[in-house]
Amino acid sequence: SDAVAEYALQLGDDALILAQRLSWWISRAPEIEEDVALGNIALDQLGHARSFLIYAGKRFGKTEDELAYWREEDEFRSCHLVEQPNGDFAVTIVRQLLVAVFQNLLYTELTRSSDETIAAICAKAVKEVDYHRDHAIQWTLRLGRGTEESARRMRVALADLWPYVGELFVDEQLHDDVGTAGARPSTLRAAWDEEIAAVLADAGLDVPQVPDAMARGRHGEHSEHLGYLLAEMQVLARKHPGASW
Amino acid sequence: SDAVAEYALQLGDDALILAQRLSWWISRAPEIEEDVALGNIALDQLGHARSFLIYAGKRFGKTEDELAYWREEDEFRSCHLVEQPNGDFAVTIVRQLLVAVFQNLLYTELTRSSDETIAAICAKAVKEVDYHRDHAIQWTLRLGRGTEESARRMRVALADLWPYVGELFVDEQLHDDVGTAGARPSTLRAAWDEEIAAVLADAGLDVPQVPDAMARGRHGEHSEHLGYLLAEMQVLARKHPGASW
Amino acid sequence: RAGQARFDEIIAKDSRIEPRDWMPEGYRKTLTRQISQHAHSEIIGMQPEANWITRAPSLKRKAILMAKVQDEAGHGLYLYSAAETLGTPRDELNDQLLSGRAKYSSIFNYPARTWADMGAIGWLVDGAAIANQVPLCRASYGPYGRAMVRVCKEESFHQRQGFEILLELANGTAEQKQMAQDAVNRFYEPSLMMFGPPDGDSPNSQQSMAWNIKRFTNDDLRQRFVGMIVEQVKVLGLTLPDPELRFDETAGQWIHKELNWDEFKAVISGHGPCNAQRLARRREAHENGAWVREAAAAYAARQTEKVA
Amino acid sequence: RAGQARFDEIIAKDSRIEPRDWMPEGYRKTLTRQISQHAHSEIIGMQPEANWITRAPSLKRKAILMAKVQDEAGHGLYLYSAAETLGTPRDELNDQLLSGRAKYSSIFNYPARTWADMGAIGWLVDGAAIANQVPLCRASYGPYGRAMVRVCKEESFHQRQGFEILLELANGTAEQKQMAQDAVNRFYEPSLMMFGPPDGDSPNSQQSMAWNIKRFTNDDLRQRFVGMIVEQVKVLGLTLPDPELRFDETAGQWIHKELNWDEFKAVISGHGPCNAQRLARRREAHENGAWVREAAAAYAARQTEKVA
Repeated sequence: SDAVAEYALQLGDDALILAQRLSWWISRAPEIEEDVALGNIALDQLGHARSFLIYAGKRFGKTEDELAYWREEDEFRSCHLVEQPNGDFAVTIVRQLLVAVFQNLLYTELTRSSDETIAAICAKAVKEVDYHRDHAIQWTLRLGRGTEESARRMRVALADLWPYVGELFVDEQLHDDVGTAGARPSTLRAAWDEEIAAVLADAGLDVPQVPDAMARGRHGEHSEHLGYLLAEMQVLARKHPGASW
Repeated sequence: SDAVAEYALQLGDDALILAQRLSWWISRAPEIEEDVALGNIALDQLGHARSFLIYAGKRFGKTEDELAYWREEDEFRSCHLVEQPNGDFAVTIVRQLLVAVFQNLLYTELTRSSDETIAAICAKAVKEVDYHRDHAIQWTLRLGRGTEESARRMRVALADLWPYVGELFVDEQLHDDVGTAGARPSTLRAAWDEEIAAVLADAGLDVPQVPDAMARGRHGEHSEHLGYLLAEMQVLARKHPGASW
Repeated sequence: RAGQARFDEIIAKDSRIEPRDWMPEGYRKTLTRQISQHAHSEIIGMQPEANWITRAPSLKRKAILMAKVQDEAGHGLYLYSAAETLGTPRDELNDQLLSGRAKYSSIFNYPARTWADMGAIGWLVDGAAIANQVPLCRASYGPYGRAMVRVCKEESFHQRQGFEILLELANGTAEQKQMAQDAVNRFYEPSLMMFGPPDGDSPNSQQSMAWNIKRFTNDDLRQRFVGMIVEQVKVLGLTLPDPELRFDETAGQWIHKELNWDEFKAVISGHGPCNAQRLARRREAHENGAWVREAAAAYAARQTEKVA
Repeated sequence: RAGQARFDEIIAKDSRIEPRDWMPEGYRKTLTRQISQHAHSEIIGMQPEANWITRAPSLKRKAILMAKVQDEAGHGLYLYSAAETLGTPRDELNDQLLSGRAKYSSIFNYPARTWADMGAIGWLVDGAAIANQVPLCRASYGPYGRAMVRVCKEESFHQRQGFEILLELANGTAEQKQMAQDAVNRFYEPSLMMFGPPDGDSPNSQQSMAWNIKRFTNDDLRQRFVGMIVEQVKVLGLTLPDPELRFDETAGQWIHKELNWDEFKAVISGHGPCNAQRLARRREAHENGAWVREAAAAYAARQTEKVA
């Protein structure tokens, strides 16, 4: 249905924007092992994005590339959290932690989706996301319990990104429409809170007490960052309309 | 003549790209006084760019905006030095020092251009560029003789940017073609070297001993940075071909 | 007390208090808060517009926008100076901003999503700011009033430029017109809320009016503003997103839709789309600039030594 | 000395030296330099291609390019490991790179100016690398040879992907084809120079060949490479920018234009378009990552303590 396609688009856009952000690190990571690791994660996310976009595109009569390169900013459905800039390594790790724990819960749930394609994509993706989650947790521990400086940076990163957590768990009309093919985000919040709290406690970090931002990426109302990201991502494809690569 | 128009294009592109770089600082400077100062300098450079591009465009039958927004990367004539990223404040100041001393010498020379328009633009611009030069010198002194950390950053910035100095002084066929309407860059080098050496000496900094980079921006062969800058600068205009603003 | 008597006399004559004059602590505190909030608003307010400088769609618009954002930095500077005359140094005021203790105009916690927002911000946000600020040119505190005179002059220039941006878009392609209307739709209600809560909910207004700081109530100012934009939107050929909007002849005033004060309070208390981003960006600029300010201070100290 | 005799015997049998075996200092030094230069080349070589990851024009190409650049990081890692078996720790090798004492393949000092460069780099640069490296799979030093086996397998994959990018462009729009030809024009000569100076100018080659590190001379390898790309460029429907290029039947070899060895030397000695940029970027990544590595080390030390 259109609702399922819209839903796939959301999932795909989150993964696509995150992949685009993460891919920047390749050749810039703190150690070469991390060029590899972040590259892997970016590649996984890009793979998931492609699966979701191909599926959504079937319904809309568009290819994955038409969706990625020819939509305008307000047609994207990504959440603000994945749009946030990479910042320093701590910001990237915190963003990864918050997103990967969420994706892991969500995709696990979606392996039981009544939509076979969604279920199949998520069955494959969830194993990879589980690694992303593990990667983020390991780094959260290292940085949280590393040096004073690393812990300080983690606290700043947590406070700066936390405002965009709330959006992940907002139930929308779309979740009604998509029914058992999807999952109601609000139902994942408790498990997410619990897991994040445990990781942060292990890392010696506090759950930040900062207000949620009003963020309506699912309605095409994005952070100010997305426009820049899209300008760069789309620039070449748009110079050559109709070309194949 | 076409040569004069090409020459104006070069001058305009340097100013345009520098203005674009500098304008990023507005709202991000180390103190609000510098938001104002760098904003002023950016605005001056943009003003010069517009004058040069309007003049060049007359010959080519193009508006300033067609030249700024609709040329491809290899049609730009900027030098690599102005294309270099802002880096930290030291990099921006060093880039300003190197460029402003150059522009000041060049525009002074060009106030005697046999081309009246070039002479007139430069007569106005040179006063502003003289302020840019002064601003850069003052900061070079402050940072060079400020703290150990500021001196260290200045040394790094000098070494990183110096490779792009050579390109400023390369005589090209165009300088022959443009004759007395222009100035041969090589004739400005001695004065530039002398002035920069004096400023750096005052600032307790050494003239870097690093090799020049092969840089042929005047032939449309740009640094890898320019593509990103143009993608951002041109994105909106290109979404609305033919629109007026 | 002679000081109090003289102060009261100046206020009664609608004349001006100067920095060396005696003034009540409450007056000093109220003004310090108001002027520094205003300064902070100029500084934070640079961000939504700076967001479009590098992407401005014509060189002329880029120049105008750069000049405007730079003016805001200038306004910030003279407002901080005015606030400093009341005894609080700029560093401390800046700390209050960065630590989140000080407020700034809530409107800047909305994103500038499209180029048309440069128009809507100029027309509506600067427009509302001017309506607020013109009476402040006569504020009883001299340095504030004088700063406001300069600010207002530039702001009205900015407002006209914003209007021109929208006018150009509204007369442009269908997409441009749509972009303009969308921006007006998004900024209309927040700009009306810039005047603050309805008079009944604005407990401090009365004291400020007694001190000749505030000259009109929130609702009065809002009325004037609405009256103004109702006329101007016609010239633009756009509409205001308020089906209830009408002039009630009997009451002699504009009736507009119920404003979403819950959202207003939420945004003020940190829940706006960009509160976190705006402060983080300001903190980042401040931290990244720390070594520069230290170097400048060290250099200045050494120069002073040399002279001495 | 027994060690030397045994070493000579292994070399004579064309068998393999392993890390614990005795080896002449010159052999150790030569290999350490060569392997670490190779590792540095993989790491610096990520940059020109990383330059197009975020702008790749299709998601499929983006994925392929990301995987490729990531593979290069992987190659760097196993080559550093191989070099470490010779006794120099990775930190020291990295210092040599960052301080400019160590070299890396000069080709990476050219910019990747357009998307087509992703094709030309894959086809020509990886192609030349493979021609260089395939014989190294039989290098007398075991860890190096084994690392090269893995590297070559992936490189030939990369080369094919580069070829495919060019093929797609060459069969695309006129602009795309032009972009492809331009990239080939720019990378042709530098790729031929990747084999190093002509045999007469390559003093160290002989010793390396005697040690079974090098198997073919620079000119031999260049010949093979030219022979290969001459055929492949026909499939692409592009041309090589070398009007003098022909096969001389009598000499039994390819005649190509005089290569610009002055430029080669200039680029090697730091004058390339991107030398400064490549090193600055690597240094920046290293410095920005310092606090991360420190934190990781502190954490690891504490974990070890706990266990102990």
